[in-house]
This record gives sequence, C-alpha cells and structure tokens, in this order.
Amino acid sequence: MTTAVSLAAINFNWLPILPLLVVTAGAMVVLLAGVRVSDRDSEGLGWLSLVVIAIAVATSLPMLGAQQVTFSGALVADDFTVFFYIVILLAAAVIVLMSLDYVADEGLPGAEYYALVLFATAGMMLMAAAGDLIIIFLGLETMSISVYILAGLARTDVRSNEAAMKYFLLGAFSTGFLLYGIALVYGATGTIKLHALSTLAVGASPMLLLGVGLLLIGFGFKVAAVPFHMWTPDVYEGAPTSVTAFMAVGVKLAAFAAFLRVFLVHLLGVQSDWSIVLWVLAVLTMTTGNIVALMQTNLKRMLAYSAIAHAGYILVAMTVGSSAAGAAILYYLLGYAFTNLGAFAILIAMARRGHPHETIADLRGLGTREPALAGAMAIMLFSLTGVPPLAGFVGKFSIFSAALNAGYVWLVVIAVLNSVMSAYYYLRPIVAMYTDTGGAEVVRIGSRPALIAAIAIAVIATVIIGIYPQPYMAASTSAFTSAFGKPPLATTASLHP
Amino acid sequence: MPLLPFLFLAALSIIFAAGVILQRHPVHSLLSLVLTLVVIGILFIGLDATTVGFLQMIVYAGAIKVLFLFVIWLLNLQSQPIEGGHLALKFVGALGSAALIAELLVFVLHLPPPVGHSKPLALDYGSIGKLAQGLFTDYLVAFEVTSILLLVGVVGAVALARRTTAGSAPGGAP
Amino acid sequence: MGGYWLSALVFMPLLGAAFVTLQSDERAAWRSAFIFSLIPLAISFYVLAAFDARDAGYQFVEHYNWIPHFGVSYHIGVDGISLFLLLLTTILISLSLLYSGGGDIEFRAREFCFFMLVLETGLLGALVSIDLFLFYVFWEVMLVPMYFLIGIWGHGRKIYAAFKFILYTMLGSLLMLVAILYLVFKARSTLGHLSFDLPDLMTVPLTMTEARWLFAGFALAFAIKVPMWPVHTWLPDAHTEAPTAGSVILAGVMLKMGTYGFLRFAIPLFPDVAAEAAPIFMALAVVGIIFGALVALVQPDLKRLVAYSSVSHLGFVVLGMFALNPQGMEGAVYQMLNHGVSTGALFLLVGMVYLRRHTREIAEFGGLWHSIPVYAGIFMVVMLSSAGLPGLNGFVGEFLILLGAYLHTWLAAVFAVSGLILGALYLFYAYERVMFGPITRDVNRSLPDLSRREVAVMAPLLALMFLMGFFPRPLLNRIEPSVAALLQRTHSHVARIDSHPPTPAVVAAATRTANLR
Amino acid sequence: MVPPSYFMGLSAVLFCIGVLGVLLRRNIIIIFMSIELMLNAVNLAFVALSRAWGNVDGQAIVFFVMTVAAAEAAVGLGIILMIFRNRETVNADEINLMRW
Amino acid sequence: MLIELLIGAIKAIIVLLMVLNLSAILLWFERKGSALIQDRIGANRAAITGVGRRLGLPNLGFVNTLMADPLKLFTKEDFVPAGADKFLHALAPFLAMFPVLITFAVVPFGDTLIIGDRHINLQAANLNVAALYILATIGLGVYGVALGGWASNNRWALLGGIRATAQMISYELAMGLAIVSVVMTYGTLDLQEMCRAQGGVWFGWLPRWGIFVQPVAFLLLLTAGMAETKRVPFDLPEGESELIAGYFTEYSGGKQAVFMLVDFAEIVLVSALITTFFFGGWQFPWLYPDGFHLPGGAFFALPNVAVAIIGIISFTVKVVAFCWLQILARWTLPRFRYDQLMRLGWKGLLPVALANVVVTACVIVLGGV
Repeated sequence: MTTAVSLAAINFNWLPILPLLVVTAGAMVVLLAGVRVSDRDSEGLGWLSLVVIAIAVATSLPMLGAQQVTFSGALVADDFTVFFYIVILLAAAVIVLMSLDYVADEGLPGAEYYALVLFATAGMMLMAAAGDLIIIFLGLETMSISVYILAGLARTDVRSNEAAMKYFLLGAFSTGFLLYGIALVYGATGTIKLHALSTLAVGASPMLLLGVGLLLIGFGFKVAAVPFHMWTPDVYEGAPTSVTAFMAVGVKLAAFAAFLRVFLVHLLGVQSDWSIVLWVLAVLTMTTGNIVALMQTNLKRMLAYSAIAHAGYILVAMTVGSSAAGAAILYYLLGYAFTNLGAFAILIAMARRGHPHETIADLRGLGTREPALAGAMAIMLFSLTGVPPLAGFVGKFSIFSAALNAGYVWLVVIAVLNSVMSAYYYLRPIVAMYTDTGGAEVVRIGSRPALIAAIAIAVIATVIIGIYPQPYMAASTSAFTSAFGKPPLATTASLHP
Repeated sequence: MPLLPFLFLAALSIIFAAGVILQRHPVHSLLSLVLTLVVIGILFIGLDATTVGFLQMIVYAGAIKVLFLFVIWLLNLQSQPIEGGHLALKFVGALGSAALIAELLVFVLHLPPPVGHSKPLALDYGSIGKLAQGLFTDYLVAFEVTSILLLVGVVGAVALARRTTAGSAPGGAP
Repeated sequence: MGGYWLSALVFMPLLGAAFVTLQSDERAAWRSAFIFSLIPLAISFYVLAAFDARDAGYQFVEHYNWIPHFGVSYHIGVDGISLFLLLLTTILISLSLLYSGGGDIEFRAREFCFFMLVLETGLLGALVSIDLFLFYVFWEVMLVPMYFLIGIWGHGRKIYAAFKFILYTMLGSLLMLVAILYLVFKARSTLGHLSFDLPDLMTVPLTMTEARWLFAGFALAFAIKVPMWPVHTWLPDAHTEAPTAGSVILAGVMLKMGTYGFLRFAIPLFPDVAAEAAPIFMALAVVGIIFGALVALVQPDLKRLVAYSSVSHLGFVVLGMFALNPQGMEGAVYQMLNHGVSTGALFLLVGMVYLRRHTREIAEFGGLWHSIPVYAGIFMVVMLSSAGLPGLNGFVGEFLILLGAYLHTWLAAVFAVSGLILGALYLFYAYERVMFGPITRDVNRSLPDLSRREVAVMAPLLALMFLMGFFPRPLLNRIEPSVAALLQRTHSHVARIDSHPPTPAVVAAATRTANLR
Repeated sequence: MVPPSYFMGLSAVLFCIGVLGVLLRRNIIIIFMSIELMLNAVNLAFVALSRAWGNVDGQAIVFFVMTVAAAEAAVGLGIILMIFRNRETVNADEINLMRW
Repeated sequence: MLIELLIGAIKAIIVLLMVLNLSAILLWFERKGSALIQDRIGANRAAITGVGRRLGLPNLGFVNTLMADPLKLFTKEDFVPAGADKFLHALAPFLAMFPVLITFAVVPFGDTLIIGDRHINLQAANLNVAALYILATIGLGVYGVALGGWASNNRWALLGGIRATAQMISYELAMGLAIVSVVMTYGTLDLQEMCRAQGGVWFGWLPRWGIFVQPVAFLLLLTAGMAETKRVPFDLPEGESELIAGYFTEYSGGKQAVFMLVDFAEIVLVSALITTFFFGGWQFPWLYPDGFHLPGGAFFALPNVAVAIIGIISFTVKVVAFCWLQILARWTLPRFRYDQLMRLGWKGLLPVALANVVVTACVIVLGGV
C-alpha cells in the first residue's frame, strides 16, 4: 500500500519561499484579472503587478541576515539571495513601470504580458536562491520560457517573431549543454546539491571537469558570453523594447546569480581548472562586444553588444574568483541593472506606435527638443562608458581593483583598453542628441508619468549608487560573503581617522 | 542489463537518432525521433528505472511528439533537401561534434568503476513510490516549480499561437 | 585652518549649474552663470589671502570617509603648487563666461553655462584632490563637459575633434586608473588597509620594475593631457574646433592638469623613476618645444598656430619639471600660470577676430592695426607676454626653466632656447601678417573695434601679465616651500646633479636668479 | 552487466548527433527535434548515473526534464506556428530580417 | 527454463487468439446487433452456396461472415494512392495494431492456476507497473492513425488523421487521470494485484469491485475509452458523411482489414480495462480461491482448476458485455460535433477527472483507506 510521506521530512521554511509564492500567486491573479480586460487598457494589470512586486519585496526583507538551507537544500536563505531577490524585483518593477503605456500602446496582450513578467521574475528569483543544480535548471527554464514568449508577444511583428524564434532555439540548445553539465557533475559527485561541490578539490575527476566545462557553456549562453552570444543582438533588436530591457537586466542578473553561486562559491575548489577558460572567455567577450558595437546604427542592437561587453567585464571578475571580485560583481550588476533599465526606458519613450525610433539617427536633436530625456540618456550612456561618478564607473572600478588585487594585470589592461573603445560608440548617440538636428518626433514625455517614474528611478539610482557607493558596496560584500555561510572576510578596513 | 540487448538497443537508438537529422521529410524525422525515444525508454527500463522509462514513452513519445506532428501538418511541410547552412558551419559543427564525441568517449569509457555500482540496489529502486517519495520531499520545490512551468507553457502557447483577431493588433493582420 | 572653504569652492559651480538650468531665459542664464562663477572666484581669493606662505603642506584640508570599503576618502587640500592654479581656473572661467555671453555663443546658452560650470567643478576638484580616487573622479568629470563644449559649440570638424579629445584622454586616464589600483593594493601590504590617500601611497616601497611600469601608467595619462610630443595630436584639433571659451579653458587650465599631475602625483610617487626618466622626458620636451614652434610657424590658421604654440610652451613646463631642481620646478609652476594667462588671452583674441570675420586664416587678414587699433594693441601685449619678453610674465617662468634645465643638462637648455627664439619668430611673423601691412581685404576695413565687454574681459588678463612679470616674488614665495618639499623626495638625485662643478655661466645665471628673487 | 560508462558513451553519441542536427539542419522544426534528442541523451546519462550511484536523484531530474520539455514544446511550437503565419517559411536561413 | 518459456508462449498465444477472435466476432456482432437495433436482418448472404439453409441447418452466417469478410478484404487490390508515402502508408496499420495488441499482455484473464507445484499466473506478462505500461502503449497508438491519415496524400484522410490524433490525445488525459485514481485506490500499478484486491465482499454480500469505490472513474474511463476507439458518438475522425472514412479512406484490402481489426481490438481493450479496473477482472462474486462463499454463509469447495476456469469465463463474459455496451452505444447515440467533442474532453471530462483524483487523494490521506 501507499507509503506515507512524512511532511516532517520536508525542511519547510517560509523565508525563501514566501516571496516566490507571492510573485507566482500574483502572476496568476493578474492572469485571471486580465480575462475581461481588453489589451488597450491593461494599465490596471500593470499596477496590480506593481503591488505584487511590492509585497514580494516586503516579504523578502525578513530573510536578511538569515543563514539557512531549506527544503532539503533546494533553496538557500541568505543575504546573497535577498540581494538578488530585491534587485530582480526592483528591476521587474521598473520594467512594469516602463511597460504601462508601451504595452497598451503596442497592443500587446496585457494580462499575458504582466503575468509572464511575474513568472519570469519568479524563475529569476529561484535561480538566485537555488541550492541545488536542478532548481537552477528549473528556475532558468521558468525564466527563459517566459521570456521566449514575451519576446514573441508582438505577434504580428515579424521581427518580434524572429527574435522569439532565435531566442527559443538557441536558448533550448544551450539548455541541453547546461543539462549535460549537470549530468556529468552529478555523475562525478553523486549528488546535485551545490554544497556537495564545495568539498571538491583540484585534481577532481575528468568527468567533473567536463561537466564544469559544459556548465560554463550553458551559463555562457545565458549571460551572452562570446562565442555563445550570437543570439543576443537579433533577439534584443527584435523583441519589444520593454522585453529587451527585461532580458538585458533580469535575465542577466539571474544568470549571473546562479553562475556566481555555482562557480565562485561552490566550485572554488577547482578554480584553477576553470579560471583560465574564463580568462579567455572574458577577453573574447569584451573585445568582440565592443568591436562589433562600434559598427551598430541601431541603438537596441548597440545596447545588445554593449551588454555582451559588460558581460565580459563581469567575466573578468569571475575569472579572478576572489571574494572581493564576487562583491564587485554584485555591485556591478546593481549599477548595470539600473543603467540599462534607464537606457531602454528612454528608448521606449522615443517610440511611437508603429515607429520604434531606435536608430542613432532618430536621436538627433533630442537634446534641444526633450532636454530632460536627452540628459537622462546621456547619464545612462556615460555610466555605461564608466565615467565617474556614475554607477558604471564604480562598478568597473571595483571589478578592476579586484582583478588587480589578485594579480590579473594584463586582463585589467585589456579591459581598460576595451573600456576606451566602448567610449566611442557610447558617445555617438550623445553626439547625435546634442549636436545634430532633425531626428524623430517624440511623444511629449510629460504626458507619461509612469515612464517618467521609471526613467527617474533609473537615473537617480545610477547617480546615487555612483556618488555614494559605500552602502551598496557593503551590501554587496555582505551578500556575497554570506553565500559562503561564513562570517564576512575582513578584506578591508575603514579609513583610519 | 546484459550486454547483447544493450548493444542491440544502442545500435537501434543511434540509427534512429541519425535518422532524425538525416531524413528529408520532417515527418520521417519525427518518426525516427519517436522511435529513438521509445528505445531510450526501453534502455531506462533496462536500467531499472521503470517508472521513468514508461513516463518517457507516455510523455515524450506519446504526447509531446504528437504536438510536433500537428505542427508539421498545420504548416503542411514538405520534403526538403538537407543542404543549406553554411558549408563552413557544417564543417565546424561536424569537427566540433567529432571532437566532443571523442573527448566524451575517452573520458567516459575510462572512468573508474562508479562508486555505487557494486552496491546492491534498493528493492524498490525505480519504482513509482520511490520516485514519488523523492519528488514530494527532497524535490518538493522543484516539483511545484514544474507546475508553474507548465502553466507558463500553456499561457505561452495560447498567447502566441492563437489567431490574431482584427483590431487587437496594430497591424490588423487577418 | 579648517572650514569648508575648498568644498564650497569646488561645489559652488555645480550649484550654479543646477541653478542655471532652471533659468527660462538666456540672458538670465548668462547673468546667473557669471554671478555664480564669481563666487568661487571670491573664495579662491580668500584662500589666497588666508594661505600660509611658509607652510609647505596642505592647507584648508578636509578629510572624510567616502567609500571606506575601498579606503577611498574625501581628502582635499591646497598647497603652493595648486594654489595659483585654482585662482587661474576661477579667473579664466569667469572671464570666459563674460566673453561668451557677448555673442560668441549664439545658441543653447543655458546648456553652455551649465557645462562651463560643471567643468569648473571638475577642474577645481582635480586641483584640490589629495585622494587619488577623488582625483580620478574629477579628472574624468572634466572630460564630459569639455566634450560637450567642443561637440556642440565647436566649429568645423567638431565631432571628430571631440571624439579624438575624449578617446585620447580616456585611454591615458584608464591606464592611470590601473596603475593607481596596482599601487593601492601594493600599499595595502605595508599599510595594512586600503588607501587612496597620496601621503599614504608615497610610503609604499616598490621594486624598480614595478615603479617603472606604474610611472609609465601615470605618465602616459598626464603626457596625453599636457600634451607631450608624440601624443599631442588631439590638441590641435580640439583647440581649433572648440569654441573660444572652450579653447581658453582647455589651454588655460586643462592642459595644466597634465603637468600638475606630474608634479602632484607622478614625480612624488615615483621619485626614483622620475629621476631616471628625466632625460627622456626632457628630450621629449625639447622635441615638443621645437616641433611645436616649427609647426606653428607654418600654420595658415591663427587658432591652430596658438594651439601649436601651446605644445611648445608646455614643453617648457615639462622641461622645467624634469630638471628636478628648485629653479626648474618653480619655473614650471610659474610657467603653467603664465601659459594659462597668455594663451588664454591669445585664444580670446583669436575668438574676437573670428567673431568679426568668421575666419581664422592668417591670409584673410592684414593691416588690422589700422582698422582695430585697440585690438591690435592688446594683441601686441599678449603676444609679447607669450613670447617671453622680459618684464612680462612669460619671461620669469621661461628663464627659471631654462636655468633649471641648464643646471641639469646644458644641452637641453641650448635646444630649448632655440625653441624660445622660434617661438618669438612665429608669433612676430603671424602678428606681422595679421596686423601690419596694407589692408588686403575690404571687409577688414570696417571692422568694429573691441566692445566694452571685450575690453573688460581682456583687462584683468593684461593686468595679470604685468603683475606677474614685475612682481613674481609673492607668487614664488608661496610656490617655493611646496616645491622644496616635493624636491625633498628626489633629493638624492638632485644632489648628485648639483655635485657637478658649476661652470661660470651657471654661476652667473644663479646670481641673476638670486637677484631676481 | 553493462557498465554505466557504456551508457554514458551512448548518451554522448546521441547528444552529439543532436548537436549536429542543430548545426546542420535549417528547418526549425527539425532543429527543435534535434534539441529534444539532446535532452534525451542527457536523460539517458542521468538514468545511467542514477543507477550507478544507486540513488533516485537522477530519475527525479529526468522527470523534471520531461516537464520542461513539454513546456518548451508548447511554447516552441507556438512560436513556430506564429512565425509561419507571418512568414510562410520555417527555414532558419530565410528568417533573417535581422542579421543572424 | 524451457518450460517457463513454453508457458509464457502459450499464455501469449491464448491472449492473442482471444483478442483477435473476439475482434473478428465483434465485426459480425456489430452487423447483426445493428440490424437488431434497426429492426432489419443484417448480414445474411454469407452462406457458402446456401448449403446450410438448404439442409435446414441453423444459419451459419456467423461462421461464414467471419470467413467471408477477411477473405474479401485480403483478396482485394492493395491500392496505394499516387503521391502517398508508400513506406508509411504500409507501416501505419501495423503501427496502429501493435500497441493495442501488446497492451493485452498485462491484462490478467484469470487467477493463479496451479498445475502440480507450478503456479501459473494467468496473465501474459506480469508487470508491476502495468498501469503505466498501458498508458504508454495507448499513447503510442496515436501514431498509426496519425501517420496513416497523413501518408495517404488525401485531404480527407489527413483531416481524419488530425481529428483522430487530437481526439485521442485529448481523451488520453481524462483516461489517464481516471486510471490514476484507480491506481491510487488500490495502491498498486499491477493489474493482477488490482484484481486480487477486488476479491471478497463488503457488508457480507457486495463484491468489492472498483465500480463501487470509483464510480466516477468508471464513467470517465468508459467515456474516454469510447472516444479513444473513435466510435460513435465520437467517430468524428471517420464520420462517413464528412470524411468518407477518415484516416483510412485511402486504404483497401488487407491494410484496411488491419485498421478495422484495430478498431475492434480497441473495443475489446477498453472493455478489458474497464473489467479489470472496475468489475473485478476475473473475479466472480463470492468465489474465493477455495470455492464459493455465498452471502448466506454457504460454502462450496472447488478445485483450483475449476476456480481458474470460472475466472476466465467470468472475465470473458464481462468483456463481451462491455463490448456489447459499446456497440449498443454506437447504434443508439447521435454523433457529436467536433467542437462539442473537444469541449467535452477538455472542459467536461478533464476537470471531473482532476477533481476525482483530488477527492480520492483526500479520502486516502484523511480516511486512511
């Protein structure tokens, strides 16, 4: 007869799961609420989603300072998780804000849109909180599948179709590699719990190394590292802009969260085996991203290559693998998230129905016609370039400093040269905005409060995080170190009086 | 699993798998794939993973692949020559795959005997009860996530594939 | 000396910039921008007045934690080297704003004022920063407004020039960042904590190889900014295409950031390498001096001529600096100020004539002496100052530098002197073609002479030229202790150089210097 | 008894056939099928390893992979249908409004 | 060893013969049954030269039809339409046949037969995950129909194939869930175990058949099963008035015979499953392995062989009864419209099946059944 399942055997804990439950339940509520709502007035659903996100943020806060592994190791409740929960949720909130007009205007199906954004958010959060490889896989899939759909949601737009198709095929392809990697790691260790990997040391079995390599490929696809980046530009260009923003920010956050947790926390024992591969990947990614970005005329496409390049900078820190590097990545992601959100929000502000206005030429003269919008765009681009005192600069700074600290001087020099190269293409839109005339007509931004809010949040965050990085730096450090389940390493001391 | 049946099934699966990528007509490819999946399912059963083996046939072969069949019909796909794709890509792909196969085989066939292999299996290994026990305790979160995943799949399929009704999309395509 | 004077000095322009953006009308924007630029000017005068000339160290120091995580602090202060550069900056910004409001900038005035004031913050901030991180931040911050100034209000191939400017500078500065970081982490092993503070970093023991690489990192950044000879190519473009105010600030203050960087950071941090590399730098400086002068000689474009003259003049500064003796270094600091005043004035004058004729081709002019005599007169004074006529400011600096160079390597001084002669040559040659002779173009007959506003702009500069030419002492008094303290670090090398038996010429020169003091 | 490494080898071969299919075929549906083949090859590896380790983890994963495959199939085929409605082709080479 | 194999072979052959014969008989059954229902004579000419009737013997139409139909079909021209996929066209009928036949392997048709000291389980293959196996084979059954329809290169055939596939897939869900609730009730996937669990009585008289525990599942399985067999009222895939003959429009001769055989074999299969799940399989009321224990307390001892034979007969009778029920349904109910069919499957049966599973689970957990 049936074996009674003892519920007590489940290590049940509300802390990490509650925000997830809120988001998924919220998604279903949105879906249901959307049944009778026409696509043209889906704004209400957006506000509903914002409420859901707010509740989820509130429910993630109690996890601060926790240090628990729950659900038989499936989920981890620590500061690392909280950090990513909150950043991902904030990113989702900004995405929703910038979508309010856009979705209704473009005639995208509102209920599905917002529900899928929330589902994808849930998947991202899962990846951040994952304590075993299978949760990472499932989180990744929940996220990816939602985003595949989102990318194709503009069904009559052939470019959107194409983006969805390419993203889907290559995403599924990469999933195969990731999965094979998981299989081999499982084969080498007999378990899929991440903490079991921590005990591995250099000289581990070839099977493990092969598995780690395949995991790298899988993650490489998701974070758009060269040579696994081919999907990025097309998909970024074709997808509806708000979805592109979500891909550039949310997906990347989640992918790096899992990437970090697996490689920098649990696979540190075999770091010497994978860091050289990452070294090469980082260099390739930065350089290719920047070089190709130089030739782009479409802003979305340019931002796609820029996203690739930025993944390269993060990979620099991954290569280093130190605790400082981990913290730097977290900080970098924070700044990167807001900066990109802002940039894409501005692209949305540029667009009018049926006229995407996303080439650099469309920006011409924006500086005189919409000075606020142009100023915001300039700030975002400068932040991406790494001009102080914006978030992008401090992020790059912390990554470079971590890498230098660990002795990767040449890697940093290459990164720096890339950074200079990137200035060229980031400045081109700025030139267009301020020195040329005759670009596209833009809908007065003043009439779209939600969009203004989204842009304002991004700008303010980018500036604040850059000018006074201390609290965010401290948060990143404590978040990253908490992933080790050890007290923070004393890497720095405060200034002597 | 004894060697002879294994070799037989392995050969079958490889032949069918090759059929998937070599057949000209999508339907033939699909049939090859279904057969591959069935053979793999049988291999599962040979590995004492009975439940999973049957699930493989029910879910994969019996349900998912039928969807493919539908789509192929709906699109009324015809035979297509296999060429296409850049020659360079083909070359690199073939080379890469060959390298990967070689690498995997070298690695895999020279593995030390797996740790648990000599241990006698639990009596209920592969049974549905044992699997369920795992799913509802250790993998509870993962299990629940799959429900979300399927919901997303349903929402997505409906959202994407439903016919565009006039007026709901800017293009107003029929 | 406490207080928040320096912070106020640095951030007041930023406040002004914010205020300017709120102005609805352009005239109001000009007015408020000018008024806001006077506040830092006043503060800088206060700082000058309250500056303790005997103190070689930093004054008006403010020191707070900023990013303890990285050991970054908000550490600012002023010493003899930066004191007058602050003053120069505030003066030139005010004058530029005053000038630009008079018709030079015809559109988007609000943004222009905004960028000028942000630029001022960047410049002042970089000058007062003692923390290297802070310095780097301000160093980069000043790029952005300058980029816009060139890109929006420039002429001709302005976009190209702006790009070239920013890419060159960024390349250098990012490599400097790498060097800074390396140094900081190196320092941690001795300090026990991260620190970007200059005094802390000066204590780091480095191997010679490390020091060479790091010095190279810093030096490249500063050399690009100066700009020294092989990496100078951005300058003619940027200067030529920039609007007048932009050129003034660029030449007057921004180029000084490079030499200032050498003095403040590169040399004190790596004194051994500096001493070792001094011959190279002096050689490059001499090449720069002669090259700049020669190229200036053949420029058909007046503004381009002035731009190349900057290459030449800054060669002198570098030459003096790397002589690594009190004469050379004081001369370098003094020459930085001179160049700021004279070249700033020259650019203003070129701008004024451009405004009237919309061309800068020397061939387009001729005989302007007759039509606009006030202009020509002022031009004469400025030109003489730039050429280093005794009695005007240029002479003091150049003489000190040549003296220092001579004390170090006599050959360098010899070559440099030829540069000086060439400098006089191209200036006079240009002046002659522009001002004298018959009026060849009819349009030149009826040109309006300088307006009152323009005279008001030029007057303070002329005053400064005479002041600095006749009374260098008060300035040098304040510069001296800091320079001496700086030279303490390179002392051993200086001692070695001084141990050469002095030649009669040197003795004579030294006595003249002593008299001069 | 067949050692697990044989199964791993078979799985590797099948996986690579799948990869080849993705790289060589231009018909989206066949590419998709090749991906499914890859997933199944991995499943085989999981089951063999699960058997070798004597724990049920591998089987649980296979279960999840099937679910994922189902969801992916639904969405993927939806996308293919949608694209066909607009473009009348499923050839990946012809679907390149944007540079691929 | 050899004898084991032999016994296995014999069991398999018995099952196969039972199914095939029953299917063939059903063909006649249906003709005559429909005639009965429609008040006509039905198939009445298949008498060889009329010998039987002339001699005044009972009508041998039954036997003759059994021979005549296959003979006719197998001697007809095997026609393959132009442009058809010849290989798949030929393969399809067998793809359809194969899963159905192998499903019977796990259906127990009797209790353990003891000969000497050898215990013979009257089930072709004793599989402890039989329920899953059934679902798997039913799932694979789709392909024969689907590919048959597609390979014919005929619009009607393709349409029939699509309809059939969609219908089978849709109803498989409800069917599967019904089986799941049955599995939950008995706590085993083994069909023989299920049959054994249905032995004995409640209240001293009521046989412990599944129908009394899972009536909803029974209705679900019956409905879904009928839909799976694509017969009226669910015969949209082969609705004559719409699609000629649906997916086997372009089949003739032997291949068509196979398709028809599959149809009837499916009927038998559904009946067998219903019998096994809900009507005790080979269980006969009050019959225990040692003989009859009647409600009153009376006891008739029986030898094992007799019990086994009664069991087999009992099973057969039940199966035939359900076959008849299905044929009855065919000739008495009107056909659905296709959207109604889908609606019934997705919005009717599926939710009910899900609810049934939930209720069953609750009852099991809370009631500790």
